Amino acid sequence: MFARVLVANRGEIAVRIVRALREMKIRSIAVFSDADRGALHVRLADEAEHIGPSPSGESYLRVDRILEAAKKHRAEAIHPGYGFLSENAGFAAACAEAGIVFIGPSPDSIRRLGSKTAARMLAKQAGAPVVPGSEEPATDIERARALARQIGYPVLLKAAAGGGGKGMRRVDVEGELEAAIRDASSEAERAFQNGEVYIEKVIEKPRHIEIQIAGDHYGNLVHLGERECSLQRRHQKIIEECPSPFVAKRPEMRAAMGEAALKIARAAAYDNLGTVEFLADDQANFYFLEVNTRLQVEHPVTELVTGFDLVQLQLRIAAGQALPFTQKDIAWRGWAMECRVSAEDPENQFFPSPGKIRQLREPSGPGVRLDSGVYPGWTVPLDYDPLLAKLVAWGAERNTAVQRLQRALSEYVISGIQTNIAFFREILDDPEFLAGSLSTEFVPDFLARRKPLAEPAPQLDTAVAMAALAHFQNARERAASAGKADAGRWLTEGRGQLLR
Amino acid sequence: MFARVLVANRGEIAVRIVRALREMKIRSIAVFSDADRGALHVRLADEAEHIGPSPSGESYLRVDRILEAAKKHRAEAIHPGYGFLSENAGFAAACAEAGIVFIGPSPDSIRRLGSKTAARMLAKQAGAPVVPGSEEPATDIERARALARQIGYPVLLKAAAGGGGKGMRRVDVEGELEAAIRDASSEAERAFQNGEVYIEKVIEKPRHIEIQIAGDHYGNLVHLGERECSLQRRHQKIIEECPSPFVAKRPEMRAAMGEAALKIARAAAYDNLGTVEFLADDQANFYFLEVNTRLQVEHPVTELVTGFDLVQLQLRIAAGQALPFTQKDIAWRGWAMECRVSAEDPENQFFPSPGKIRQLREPSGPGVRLDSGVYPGWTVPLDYDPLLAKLVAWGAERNTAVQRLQRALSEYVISGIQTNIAFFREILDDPEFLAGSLSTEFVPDFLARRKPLAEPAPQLDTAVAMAALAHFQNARERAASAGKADAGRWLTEGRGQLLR
Amino acid sequence: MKWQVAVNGRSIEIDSEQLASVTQVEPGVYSVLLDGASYEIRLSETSSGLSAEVGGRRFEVEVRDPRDTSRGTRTQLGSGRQNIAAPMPGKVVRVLVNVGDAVDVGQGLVVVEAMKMQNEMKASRPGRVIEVRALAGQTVGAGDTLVVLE
Amino acid sequence: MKWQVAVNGRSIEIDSEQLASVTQVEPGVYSVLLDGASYEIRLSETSSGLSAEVGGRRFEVEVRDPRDTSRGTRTQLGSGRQNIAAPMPGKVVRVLVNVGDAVDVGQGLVVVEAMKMQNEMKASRPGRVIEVRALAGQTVGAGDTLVVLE
Repeated sequence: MFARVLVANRGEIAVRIVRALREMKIRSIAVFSDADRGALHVRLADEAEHIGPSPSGESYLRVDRILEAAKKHRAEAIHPGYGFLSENAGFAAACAEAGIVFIGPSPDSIRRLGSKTAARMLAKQAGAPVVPGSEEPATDIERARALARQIGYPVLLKAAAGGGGKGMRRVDVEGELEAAIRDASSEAERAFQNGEVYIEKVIEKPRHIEIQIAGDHYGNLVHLGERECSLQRRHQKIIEECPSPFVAKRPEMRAAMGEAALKIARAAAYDNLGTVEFLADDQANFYFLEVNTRLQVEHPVTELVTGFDLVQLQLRIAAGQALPFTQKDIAWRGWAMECRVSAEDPENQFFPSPGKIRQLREPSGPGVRLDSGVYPGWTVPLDYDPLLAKLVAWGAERNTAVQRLQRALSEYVISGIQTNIAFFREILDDPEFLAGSLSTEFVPDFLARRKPLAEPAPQLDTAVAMAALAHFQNARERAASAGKADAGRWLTEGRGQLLR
Repeated sequence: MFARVLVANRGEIAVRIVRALREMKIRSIAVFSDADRGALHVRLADEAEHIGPSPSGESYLRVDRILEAAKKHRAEAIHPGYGFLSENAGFAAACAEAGIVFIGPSPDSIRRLGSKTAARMLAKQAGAPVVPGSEEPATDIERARALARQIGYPVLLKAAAGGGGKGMRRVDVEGELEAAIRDASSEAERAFQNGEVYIEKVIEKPRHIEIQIAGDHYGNLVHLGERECSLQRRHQKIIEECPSPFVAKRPEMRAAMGEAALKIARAAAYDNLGTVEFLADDQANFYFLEVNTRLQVEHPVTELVTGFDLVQLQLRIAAGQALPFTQKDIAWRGWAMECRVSAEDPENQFFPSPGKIRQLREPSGPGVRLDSGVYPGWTVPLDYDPLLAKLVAWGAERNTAVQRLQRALSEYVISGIQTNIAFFREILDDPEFLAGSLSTEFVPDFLARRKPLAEPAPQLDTAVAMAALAHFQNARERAASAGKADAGRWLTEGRGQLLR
Repeated sequence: MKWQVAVNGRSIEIDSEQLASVTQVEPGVYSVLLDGASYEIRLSETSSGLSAEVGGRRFEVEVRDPRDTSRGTRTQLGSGRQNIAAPMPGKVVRVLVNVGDAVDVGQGLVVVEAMKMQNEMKASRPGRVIEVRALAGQTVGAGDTLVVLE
Repeated sequence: MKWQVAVNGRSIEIDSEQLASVTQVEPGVYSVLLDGASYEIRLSETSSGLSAEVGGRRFEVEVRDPRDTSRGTRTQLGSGRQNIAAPMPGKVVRVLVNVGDAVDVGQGLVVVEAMKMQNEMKASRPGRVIEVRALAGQTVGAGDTLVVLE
């Protein structure tokens, strides 16, 4: 096993990896930008190296600086986390050239699965179901028209190089096709410097269900079951769970999706961890979407249900160990659900809300896991994505997991910045959500039908008024420091004055 | 199910129960003494009632005040937690008379198992193995001598009404017996107002292994496996785990101990949760010790391994629901281990260390559960026992659980008072502990062979000196507020000044 | 003595003889026991006064001192003009309106980028643009006025 | 400029030109990056000076100001007498020695009860009791002297 590993990431995932390294008695090396000098991952790591100014293009995306830090700190391997350089085949290759192990699949596997069109073709050839659509970019309008007619409207245009919804257009009738291709292509060009778009059938109200896979250097490949990640806002997942409430009722679906995922992995000579994403319709048909060739944000829900530590597993695989289990050893127990707690304001169009965290109370107790990257007094930088922490709950049944998540959310306080904590409490209380009726349309639908909170009970108003008055008196006393205010006996601070 | 439940306890266990109630959407009612007005369980509960001054005899042990609070708050049931009134048959009976459900076994079961000699007799009659010894108090010295000779020295004298090691004496030779009975009896008289002592065979270097049982109102009784609690200091458990490293290698032992525990439970017409404690010798013989007729402090390790929520289970049983599983549905997965984090100073004879918590950083992340009853700024009162929190880790194997516990302990900071956090890190690093070679003599042996920590590396001294100098400069700047100190460029606060 | 406290605009009268228990448990965090119920209330000073948070709900609070007769009810911000301010620090990516434009509810005014997201600031009521302070490429702080509507 | 800092009695010289990064991340909590390693150091003022905690280890620290020449090295506490002080607030249950008694290492002096535990204060070196301030039944605070040995 490695003795020294560099973590080429920041935030909660860097903390997660540093924790795994500590548990394995491997020395952890953090890297940080200007904004992250005091970040939690730097505080918790054994070693730390500055790699540049705050913008990620000048720090966390700088292959040269990261390799330099790795050499200086004599790192034997680099864990890229997710995002940043994690799916960058060039980075993986540069690590290999520098004699450092990249903790992830080979540059070749990353390349073969990195382009959506290439991955789609590979999946189709491997015998995995794909969404009906074009294999090549839709450049010729006549051929695009013929194909769209053959697939049947509505169709979806997607950027070949893309992600995050950029370069995506839904087309309902043929008359809109040409203009939509033009728009989507120019948007994709701007976003990814690659204007290629392709055509796919629209799956109405699909579920997003993905399969976690793991493979070693010796050709052993297994799947660790599915996660349902249908709850998305602007193509960003916000709640994930394992198992999927849809698949849980259809055990044959897990086996079929698992087999499809493994076909793709085999075809790409895949090793280490990866995730094969699918869309599923309400008839339990599923279609290959894409492969994420790295650790997934939502990996904790799989960990809680299978009992494996996926980050430790990544390290073992990268160090050349064989998978310590076979497919038949994998068992799923209970239910896990995750909320991505972010610095954003649900009451104000989900605007990002960077800034200083004034107070922090983190939940714990039975069935609750918190993977956090922040601390009280930490200033959440505006340079990176707004994810603060992942709150995960496990329960023997889905309902127990939801109730524990609700309980944990009720204890979770982050003040000084806005977060989506209260918004999650609303979703987790929604009857459709509780019934497991999910789709990627769920969040937009929910936002459209969301009702304002009921007026608070008058007694709550009174309690707030009393606290405010006490606070006011305290402030005045501090300010005046002379002459005690006669705020009445209930305002006395301290103990034992409850008299009713 | 109940709509309103009162929690007749304080500290981490009251918080634990309030959390379960919130998850079950039951309104929680806390009670508190003067010292606990601002305690975490009061802050987290839905309702709260003051029940008296700080000494527990005037508050948490006052049956009348607690029942008054229950009536005022229209509680349908009372959860007693552990300690205080939890094993008080009179309290259980008083609840019944007041028309309030006591969450625990019947007053009759508590009575039958409450006296150690009575429980021992019941166990023997039920066919469970007991430590060879006297059934009646050793009052007649001649009969005591004969019995001790028959059992074989060394023997142990124990208080019939006791616990916590009071009234306990080891006798190695017959010549010491009479004086030892006199001393033990007077100590027991002082401590428990009952001077009765009995004689038992000494089990050398025994393991403390206990069986968790659960029964409903319909005669269904199951066991949830064992916990090993051999790590004790002054008869107080400090580290517990499930499974026992000894039993894990002997599956037949779990079945046999489980069956013995259920025999005793059946004989006592037991319902709700309970724990049957045994001593085991290195030949895998086990002997009944006593029954705890309540929730055990260390219940989380069983929860993590079996997947059940034992507090929720207690509530369901008390509300008249049948056990939702049978013996064959119970499965044990992985390994869980708990440290009892207490306000005491291991560097100073484990003296209690009440006082104000200045800083608190609580660990979380993969495999870690923290059941805590404190918060930053909370003043740990000197009136109650020093338990602050229970830190529990789960792993697929014992080694993983230990490593996660070590990692979590390394993140855990409680400043302002002394705690045993660093002491646990030493124990968890001990080769004998890691080998699972445990006994109730482990902690005293460890303390005897404990070595002072190695001198810190010179670089750590330098880092401490640099931090202290920065702190000194900050303090001086704040004080002087004029004239910047020339502490050199590395002292500049903030970001980006790392230049080496 | 009687105090008036406005909670989200609702006026609450607190009698200083009223029985309850209020304890500051952490800086700015109050435990209130009232009629048997336990509340935990977090207070913080904001630019516009005092803000309270209970169980994820936010309340704007104003305490009126009964002895300070000079201080009347806080006047509302003028309803004729509306300043569109940046809700967070970021970079102005695009300005979508010009001075003199008539805007409708929901119409985009300025696009600000922060935390890897582009966020469109929208008009919350119809009006006319009387001032544009935002410049594409410019870095803005939270609360900086970007556009003024009338 | 060169500073002298005593860490657990070891004298460390810190050159203000030395390269490292020291940042206060929380009140009293410093992140120090030195020679590539990351340390988190918690400082608190105690009655006897400054105390540091790193990874569960405690250090007593003293900073000597190079410009303050009047302040010499802190003198050690006299080694002839030893005050046995209560380590925590509690109640004296029993006093086990009298003035004039000779005591051995490990001999019990006073029993103090706190947090449901009776704790025996023991002599850490041999000596003679020259003063007994503790009274059975008395409540004592942390740091109160109970017995003086010579």
